[in-house]
Amino acid sequence: MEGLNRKRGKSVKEDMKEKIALIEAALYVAGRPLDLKTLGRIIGSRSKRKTLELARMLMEEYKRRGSSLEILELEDQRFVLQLKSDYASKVRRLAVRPLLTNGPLRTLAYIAYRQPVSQKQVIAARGTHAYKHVKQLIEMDLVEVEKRGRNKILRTTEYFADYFGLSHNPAVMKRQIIRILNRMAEAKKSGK
Amino acid sequence: MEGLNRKRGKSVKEDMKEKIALIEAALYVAGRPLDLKTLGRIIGSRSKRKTLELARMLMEEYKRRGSSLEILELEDQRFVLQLKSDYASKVRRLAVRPLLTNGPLRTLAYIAYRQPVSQKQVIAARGTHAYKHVKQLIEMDLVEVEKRGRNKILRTTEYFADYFGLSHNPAVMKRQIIRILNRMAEAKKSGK
Amino acid sequence: MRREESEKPFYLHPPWNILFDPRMLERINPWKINIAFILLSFLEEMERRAIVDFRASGIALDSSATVYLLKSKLLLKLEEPPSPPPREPKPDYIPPPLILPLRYELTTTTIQNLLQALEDALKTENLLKVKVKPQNDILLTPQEVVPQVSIYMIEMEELMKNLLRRIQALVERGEIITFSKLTRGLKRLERIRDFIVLLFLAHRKKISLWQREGSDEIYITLGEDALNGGFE
Repeated sequence: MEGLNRKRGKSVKEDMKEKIALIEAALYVAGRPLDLKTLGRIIGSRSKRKTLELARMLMEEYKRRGSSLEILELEDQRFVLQLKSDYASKVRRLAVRPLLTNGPLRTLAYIAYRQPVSQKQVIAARGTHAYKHVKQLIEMDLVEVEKRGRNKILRTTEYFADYFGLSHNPAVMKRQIIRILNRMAEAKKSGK
Repeated sequence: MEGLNRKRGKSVKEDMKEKIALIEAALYVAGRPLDLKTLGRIIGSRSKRKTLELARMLMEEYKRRGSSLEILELEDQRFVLQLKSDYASKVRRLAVRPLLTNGPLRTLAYIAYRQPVSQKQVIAARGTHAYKHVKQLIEMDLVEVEKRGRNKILRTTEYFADYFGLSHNPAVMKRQIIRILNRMAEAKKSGK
Repeated sequence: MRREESEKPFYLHPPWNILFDPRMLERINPWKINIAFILLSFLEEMERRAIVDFRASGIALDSSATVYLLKSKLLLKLEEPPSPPPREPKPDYIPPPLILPLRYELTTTTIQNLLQALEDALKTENLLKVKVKPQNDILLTPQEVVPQVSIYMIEMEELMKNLLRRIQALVERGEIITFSKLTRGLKRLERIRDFIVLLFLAHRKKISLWQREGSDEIYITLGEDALNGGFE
């Protein structure tokens, strides 16, 4: 009887470990935030509470390890696996997908900061080369455009929000992004 | 004195941990096998022996963790971080984005099949829009270019072979491609 | 020159000259002119030199009044409600570049996708038949471009035979044979090849080539050899 119990106990623990590994596999492959429903489907569980618990255990494990990777829980209980930003500059050039260079990233930051913002204002602030940046950002689904008469209004997309783990609520998202940008600007100032 | 030693000991250990994390970051971002030279450059070490040692330590750590990810050492002392094959089938469907869109993929296939092939011939066969494709393929490290006088000779890279699980030997790779192609043609014939 | 300058009345030198040059007065910000100092020193200088010039004093007075007038106009302006601060010149804040987090993402492209793309690429290239013997089209090395001489001649014999047959067929229909007619519908490279073959045929006296003056057209007639029994 005792032996059986021990055996059963072990198998529960292993089952849990297995499910945590599956969540890790899912996050690794997806490269984007996944919600509890999707993760639950992968581990064959309908209980959101259970899935959440396991995902959080994986997140804690990553924290303990001191890995260069991190798992984040976004505000709507979605999880994402990504490289810690401290490491980005050192390994960026190894990434295969053509990444955005500084110019388009600045234009993106400007749009995120001022959104909703007219394309005209973006060009005025960033110069005519920003036309190309805007096109590129739209192609990458980071920015979307809305036509209002003869004006083009630009804002960031939900995909963009996911990328940064931000809220889908535009007002909240804008506050979050302004906070991030201010932090980055300060880090830059104090860093030099 | 003892305190100093302990302090120094700790900092050496931390430095090592930091370098191991950097190797992990590099392998994660690259998503393909990296050689010791590349890894050495990332951790700022010219000693291949040292880099090898650290990469192997990382590999061991992954083994211990029982993660769904594994680090493999390939024959030629290249290292790769990848999903364990047991997990691949269960989470593959979460992958949604193709490596390339149709146009560039066709140009890549054509180069792989005809390589080594002059850029001129690629353009003649694929149209002038293929200039853009070739540029993208080079940026993504799928194709490399060699200048011979005024000609540009294109061939696929080792990363290309790794991505599609093909041999690094061009002649073998070509035979593999033709074999798979014939198999596909037969399957099509018998299937209809 | 120096003498001339020294002969100029003192008040035409700085700092007093400002009162005697209306154009200068227009250009200078009135607030920068210390009239009390200028007038006082002007009077002192006149006293010192013991020359009293009423005309100059009048002008100085007039100019000082103008400066006062300008100053009061500016003061009056300030009494009006202050205008809003200029909006434009303040440069727009440009935040630092937004660095995207790095995430690996498994892509969906498989070797089957690649090969399907290859089939499509070859179809559009219209070279699908090459599929069987791809090595023919691999980057041409010099050896492949210029076959060894013997192979080259065997091929040439074959080409000559074929072309001569085409010419004979046209002759039998009683047509005048021209190079453009012979090569109608052919690609440029094929036409060049046919032209070279024609030269070989002419060299062997199978055909004759001639041109009319002022025309680019090449006329072809069968040579005696060809009429008497073809190529063999």
